[in-house]
Amino acid sequence: LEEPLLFEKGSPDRCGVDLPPVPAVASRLGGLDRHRPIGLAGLAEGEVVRHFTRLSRQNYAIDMGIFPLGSCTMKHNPRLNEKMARLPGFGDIHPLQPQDTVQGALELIHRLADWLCKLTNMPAVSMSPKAGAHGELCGMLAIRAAQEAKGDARSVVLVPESAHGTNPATAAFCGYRVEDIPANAAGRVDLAALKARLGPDVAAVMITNPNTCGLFEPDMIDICAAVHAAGAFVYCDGANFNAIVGKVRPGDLGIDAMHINLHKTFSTPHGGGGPGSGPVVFSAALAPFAPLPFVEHQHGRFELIEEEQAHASAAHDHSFGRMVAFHGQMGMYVRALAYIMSHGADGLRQVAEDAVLNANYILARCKDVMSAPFGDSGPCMHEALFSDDFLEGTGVSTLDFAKAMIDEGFHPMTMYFPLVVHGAMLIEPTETESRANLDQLIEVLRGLALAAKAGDSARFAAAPYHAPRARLDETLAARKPVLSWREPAPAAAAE
Amino acid sequence: LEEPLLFEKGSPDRCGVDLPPVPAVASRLGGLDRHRPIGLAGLAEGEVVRHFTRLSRQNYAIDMGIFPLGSCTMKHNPRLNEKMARLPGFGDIHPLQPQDTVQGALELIHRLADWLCKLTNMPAVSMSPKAGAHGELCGMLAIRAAQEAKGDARSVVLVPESAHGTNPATAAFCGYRVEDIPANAAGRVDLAALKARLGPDVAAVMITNPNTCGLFEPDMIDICAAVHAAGAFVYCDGANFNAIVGKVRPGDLGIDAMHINLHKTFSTPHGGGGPGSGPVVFSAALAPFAPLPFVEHQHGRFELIEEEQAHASAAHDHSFGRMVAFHGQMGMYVRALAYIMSHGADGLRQVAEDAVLNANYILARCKDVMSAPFGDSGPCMHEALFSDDFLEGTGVSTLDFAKAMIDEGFHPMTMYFPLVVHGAMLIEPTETESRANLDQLIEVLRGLALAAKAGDSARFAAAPYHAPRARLDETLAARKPVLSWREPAPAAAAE
Amino acid sequence: MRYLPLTPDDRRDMLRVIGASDIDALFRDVPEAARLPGPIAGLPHHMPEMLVERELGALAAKNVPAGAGPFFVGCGAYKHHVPASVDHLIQRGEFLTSYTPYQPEIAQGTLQYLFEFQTQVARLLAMEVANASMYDGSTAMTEALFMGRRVTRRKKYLLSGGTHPHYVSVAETLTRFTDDEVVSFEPALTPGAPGDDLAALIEAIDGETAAVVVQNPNLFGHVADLSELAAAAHAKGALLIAVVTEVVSLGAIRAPGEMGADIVVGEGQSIGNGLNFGGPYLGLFATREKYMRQMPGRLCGETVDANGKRGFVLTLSTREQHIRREKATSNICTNSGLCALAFTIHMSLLGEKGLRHLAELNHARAVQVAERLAAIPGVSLMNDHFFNEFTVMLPISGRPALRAMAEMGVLGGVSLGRLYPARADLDHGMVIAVTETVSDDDIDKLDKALRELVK
Amino acid sequence: MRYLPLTPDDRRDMLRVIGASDIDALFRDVPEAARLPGPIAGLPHHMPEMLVERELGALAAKNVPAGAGPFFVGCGAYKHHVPASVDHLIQRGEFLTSYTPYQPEIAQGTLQYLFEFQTQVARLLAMEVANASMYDGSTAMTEALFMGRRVTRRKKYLLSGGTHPHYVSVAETLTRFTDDEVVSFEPALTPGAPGDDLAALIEAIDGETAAVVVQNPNLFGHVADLSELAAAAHAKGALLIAVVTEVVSLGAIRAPGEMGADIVVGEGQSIGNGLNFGGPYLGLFATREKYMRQMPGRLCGETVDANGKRGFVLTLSTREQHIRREKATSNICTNSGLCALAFTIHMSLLGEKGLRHLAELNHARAVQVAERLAAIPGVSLMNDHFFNEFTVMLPISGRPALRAMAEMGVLGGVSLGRLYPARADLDHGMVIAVTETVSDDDIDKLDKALRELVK
Repeated sequence: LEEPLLFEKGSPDRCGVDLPPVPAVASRLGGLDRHRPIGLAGLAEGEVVRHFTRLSRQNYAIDMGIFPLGSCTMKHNPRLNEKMARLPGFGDIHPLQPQDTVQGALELIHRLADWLCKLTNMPAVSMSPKAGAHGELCGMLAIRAAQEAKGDARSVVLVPESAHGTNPATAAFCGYRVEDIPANAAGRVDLAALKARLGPDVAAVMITNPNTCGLFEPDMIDICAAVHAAGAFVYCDGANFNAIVGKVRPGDLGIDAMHINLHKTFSTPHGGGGPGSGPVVFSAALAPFAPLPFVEHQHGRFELIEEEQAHASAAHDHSFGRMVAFHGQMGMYVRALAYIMSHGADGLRQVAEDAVLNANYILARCKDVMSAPFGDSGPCMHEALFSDDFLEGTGVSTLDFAKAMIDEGFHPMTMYFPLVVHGAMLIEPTETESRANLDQLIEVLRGLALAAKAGDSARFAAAPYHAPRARLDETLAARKPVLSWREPAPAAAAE
Repeated sequence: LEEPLLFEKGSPDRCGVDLPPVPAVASRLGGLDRHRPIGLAGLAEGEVVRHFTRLSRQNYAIDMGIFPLGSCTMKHNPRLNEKMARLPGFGDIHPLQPQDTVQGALELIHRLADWLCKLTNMPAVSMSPKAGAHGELCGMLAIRAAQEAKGDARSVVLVPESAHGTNPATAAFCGYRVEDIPANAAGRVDLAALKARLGPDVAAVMITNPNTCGLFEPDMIDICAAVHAAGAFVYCDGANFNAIVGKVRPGDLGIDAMHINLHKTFSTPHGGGGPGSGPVVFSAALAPFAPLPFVEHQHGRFELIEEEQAHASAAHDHSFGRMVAFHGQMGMYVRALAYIMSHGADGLRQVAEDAVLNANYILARCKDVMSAPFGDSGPCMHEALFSDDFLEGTGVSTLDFAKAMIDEGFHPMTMYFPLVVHGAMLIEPTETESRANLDQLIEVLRGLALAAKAGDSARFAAAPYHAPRARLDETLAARKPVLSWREPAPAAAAE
Repeated sequence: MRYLPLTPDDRRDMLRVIGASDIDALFRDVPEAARLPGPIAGLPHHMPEMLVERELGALAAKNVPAGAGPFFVGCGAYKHHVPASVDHLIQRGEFLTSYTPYQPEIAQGTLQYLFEFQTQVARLLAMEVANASMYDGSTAMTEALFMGRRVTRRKKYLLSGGTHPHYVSVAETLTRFTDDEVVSFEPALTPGAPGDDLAALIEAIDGETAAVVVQNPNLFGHVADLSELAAAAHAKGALLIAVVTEVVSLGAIRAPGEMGADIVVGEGQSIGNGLNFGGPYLGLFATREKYMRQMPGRLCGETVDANGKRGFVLTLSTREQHIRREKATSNICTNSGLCALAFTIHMSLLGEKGLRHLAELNHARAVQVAERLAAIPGVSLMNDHFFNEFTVMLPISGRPALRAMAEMGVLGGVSLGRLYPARADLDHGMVIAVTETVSDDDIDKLDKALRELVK
Repeated sequence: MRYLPLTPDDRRDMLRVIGASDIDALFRDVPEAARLPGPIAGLPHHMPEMLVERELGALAAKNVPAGAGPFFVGCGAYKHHVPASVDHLIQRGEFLTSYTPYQPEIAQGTLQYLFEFQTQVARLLAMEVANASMYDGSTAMTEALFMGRRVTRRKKYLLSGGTHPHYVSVAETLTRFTDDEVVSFEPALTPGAPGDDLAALIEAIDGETAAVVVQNPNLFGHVADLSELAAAAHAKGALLIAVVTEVVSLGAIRAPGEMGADIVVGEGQSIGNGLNFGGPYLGLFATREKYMRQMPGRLCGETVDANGKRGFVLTLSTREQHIRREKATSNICTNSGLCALAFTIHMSLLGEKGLRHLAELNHARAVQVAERLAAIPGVSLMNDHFFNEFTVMLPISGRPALRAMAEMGVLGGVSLGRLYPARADLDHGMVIAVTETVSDDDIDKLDKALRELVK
């Protein structure tokens, strides 16, 4: 049974809520009453439950199986976190309530901020960015503010090839010109090339570490030193923090700013594409420029500093402003803190170790039949990168390979990213997969690789065969975009 | 991907909980420590979530589609009810707490009891029975207690053919001999036959109304009068109360006791087979014999009367005892009351009307291609009954027909029940199905009926073809029962 | 009304299809005298979700939840911490809103977890087979008596004095009109081992006895070795039925099956299920393989489908009322499916390691509390051996003491006076349960409140 | 640790397969100076679920939830009743734990609801196309400014005085280092119509203006007809960007699209989403079809699969950072998927009829409260026209008044002093929001508390 669209099922006169009667009053709408139909479709409650239950069953999710998307860190989402975020004391408080009525909430933000600072060994953190990319923006704005405060206008940001796509977009958004830094043969930043390019026009380097090839940048300390020596800052993309949390503190490497995806490392659910949360840690040099608001603990009371004028405090007198209407993603903070407390300092270290162990296990067990471009240069971190070399001449593409995984009951890995490698396949198992699950995945990968090499191209050509949909026509969607439902023409409506 | 058994996935050394450390104390177990392995399998939390999520996806449920099981009243289960039952004030209170600390809980039971009495026009209700069949037992025990109190020992209970299977089982359990009363051609109790059988040995008549043919007993008032005149009691099976709630009060018909399935009429979820709840309403004649405990409202305080000795109150001095350890199904009471309050007296009446309307709509639209044995005798109540006459000569059985519905995406109706009709198919749509859903179901029924008549027997022979499992071998299961998992023999375990 | 999808137009059109003039035409079989002309008078009309929530929330707020403060109430229902994932999973619509798995092809989810549940229960109780659950522990015990009759063809039952008095009441009620003979022993106040008098029980077993019933740990918290009792029962051709109301204990103490019990029943609420003011709970029922076909209740069994794939079905239903009607083994028609699911999930999270840890923790906390309270002048600890529950005698009456403690914010236990109102010698007794949820602060508060009362 | 499935044996075996001597061998790329020898000192170790729950529960208990008493706080976030089924459905694992639908064949659930969401939003705002959501209303507004620049190739924006000051701050922050010119108007205290000075705005539009931004209802609760402003903007080649922070209002008042707006952004929290202390929230973004390809954020579009079946995909992603890198339309990478789902579900429950009823109820309650408060001596109502929120001027300073009311258990509104600390003339102002959750008793308590304070 195919589930029709809401608008095909519902009608304007059906309704799944009951509301108290409307008291009779004289309207104060000033004659602006909405007369024309809005065009909303309603359903009784049971129909709504059924509609969305059926829709949900068309999805793949971490609750159903391994979700090995590289760089996305799809790990188990504990239900405790959901329960905690829904406590009325967190879920049902308003951002503009008097501060005395939200002391527990402010304390929670402060406590999470403290954990983030200590896990990274950085002195300050800005909590409000709403997602990783938003955090990047926050970090780059602070860098720009810091340099402008010194009257040191710089125009270029260097971004290695292996960076996330958001990095150059962010730098451009802050008015910088972006220049690429090539990777070396081992998939790392070419330190010499970087040093050569540094100069008075370079404002910052944006670097992802572990990088998007799933490798740690061994020269990170040297890179930071060189960048600082050139008067620039190092922005670190923290999307891959899961590989090193509790093992390495980015502050010890010398970085100046890094966002932390609470929805990756600290397991707040991805929810089909959000909401995320991307707090940014700052070095002492950047801390004064961090955005509003922030929480301070003074005289046994937690205070939300939200107005430059009223509360200018020495530590934040150069704040570059406000990034969001309120105080950020409280719901995500609660979940992340619950996750962090559950693991503790010892458990988080184990997280990184197990994440790295799982990825290396996949790399070790698949590299004989797939091609691991950096497999010889040593262990990977939390994700295993393969190229499509092993598919050469088979007529099977990375895309075909990925779609064939769907027929085996697995979500595909990240495809064609990072760009450093041809036809990349990036697999991040995370620490919450058991060995048995990894073995299942490995069997599938090996089986498909061997099948491709054996010339069984039918298995790949139009895969997936056993999914709710066959391959979808993305070109048609983009050429003639249909972004909302319209009533079919009368003839068609008559069925 | 097939989901293995928990015991095939888990191991004794894995664990999905963390617990505080055990303080060092001297054991007081008296040397009874359990040394041998228990044999439990553990999993990390994420694996547990995935295991049960995958299992759940093998199920059909009301949240996925219409569940037209006759006599089971599978209607929408509002989520508000789930939320209310989980309020700590209801879900986290102990049955033996001091009564002053559970006044709200007692008030809730009292309020629900009041609704049940008023909806049935009966003076008393016993809340504690844990399910419909348990309620029947409660009612029959009260009847027996009442007669024994009068020194009037009677030995026979009359049960019409159209009764639920639990009715004769219950009567037998109370030590009665069961005699059948035949149905007349219109699917109702044969009044003359009943009257003829009444006599001093008859303790009670157990009657289902609306009966299991989905028909109202038009002679109900006369039946009750005749039974009473013979010194016996009328027990009414209330499983089908959904058809008449708010339209007819059973007390107005003259019955003496009736259980109410909160999990049917009042929508507490069936949960794959329970828990249910089956309060029993009583006439004035039976009320003094109702079981303990009960809630009374005195001097602005709610009191739980739980001990015969300590609180013997005039109204309950003949209580026949206690049916369960505590006070019944509080979790179900909360859900049922939420449902009742949401509907109110007007809404419940609409429930019965819509339930009956939906069933008659199915009957009207299918009776030309299926066979409706009582279709000519007038409207049905909340369920439409068909026999397998229309399948004669097609080689398709009721079972085949039902299994073929699964391939169309629908749960089958009740099969081979009631016994009154050959190859019965009993369809209860309930009031929470929309007309569009009914039309879909009707198209499937009509399509299958026509396909069977057209000789398309392949479609039925081994149906279902598109379910998680093909037909299961029930004979094997019963002949060599395997009721729990055992480690495979070592050879097999080596894989 | 939010749950009803038919619109007035739908109703009008459908009546036309049916050929009925109006809705009342469909109710024409109802005798005129019994037809209500409109909604029942004096009852409220339909109410918005928001207001239902407000009203029921106000009722809930009048109760003192276990989680709100120090809590030591047990005697057949226990406050344990249930992981959030348990409740999350049982609320999945595919579990919550499914029916009894009568169509196994589309109910493997329910059937497989029932099979897993049966396996867990059998192993936990150290028996060979278990059923798919019953209403609660008390009804499971009564069903065990009837099964004892089927197995032994005798009809006399001996109920030990340490058996939960409500369970005894239920058994007495349900045998009231049968020819079964239930002999309930009074609880003994034996110092160090309150509750049962096993010697007297053994003495009473005779050739007419179908079964001896004993609870372990018993109502007073005492734990006993049942091996001798089992041997004595077997020597006379009787069965030993053991009752467990706190199944967490089985992570620490020997299971009844290891001590010779023939049928073990239990209340499974402690694992996965909340207190719920007494229900819904979860009756456990397990026995030896040889008695399998005499076992009441639903059973799930392994089989194969037409393609040879493993699958599960409800089985041995030839004993059930929908096939045998008045000859059925019992009249039970539902089980506690969703509670069994919660149990299975929680038990899967615990596993062997977690359950043993949980049990040890419960015991250790209980020992700590027992030692604290025994140090209060005037308070005496009755138990030498116990798991997570024990009995103390106070210098004052227990029932008012508990009410007074409740006013101090401490829910301190269960008074024996409430459970045995006719036994004046138990009036000063109180049963105290201690689980992993008890904090050090809770213990201090209990200690302080009790000292306050007895001083 | 309960979330980590690897056992010590697993780890040992896997290291052997990898050929690593120990786990640290896998971290050999980390410079030695940065390798931590063990868990970070001074931080707590792992904690049982029960204790995490206890600690966070204690923190939560230090806050006063909106549901705990009379509550009138608004200004961009609103307390509405969300049906229980909404939260139930968004917690289904298939929604909650799925990723961005990059593999559409196994993500039709997410994609179809996004398509439904886009349709609902477009219709609600009376626009032709909407995106699949943004972080929140404030970031959506800033993205609208940048889109205005792309459409008009101009870079000057006029922000009306009635626009939420936090939204204005966000726009100012994000244009701080670009060459955009943001002209923020100060709020006007016009009697009867506080907030905007539409005449001044119209006056300021010139040939350099990319867009005029106006919020409706505005921060002060005033509702205005934007048609004239739209016409004036269009006459100069500028766009009208309308902001809606209380989308329930659109069930009662004309949508910005009906009044000529070119881009409408909004905060969608009111439908389906809780207050959450400010986040996560739900940015709405809609525009005319002709500007579709300039729209930021994720878009879901209809297409067909290889078998011709209708299906949905993310589309127009050629504008996005993972393809265009530094030439991307914006750097946004996530949306508010789950919040959008909650919105879609709640809106499906409401439908046309329910949303209109809800809006009328909000308005009627607000009128009742406004009339009650206007009758208090010294309190003056600033608005002639409003939806569910209005401004009053008190004879005393608003911010301490609200703190004092909070101590009386009444969360009475938002002080203008908090939002505009630099504007002494607004110090006595207070914005009061009234939704369907306000009871008669709540109104009495607000009235009483306010009378107490101003007497």
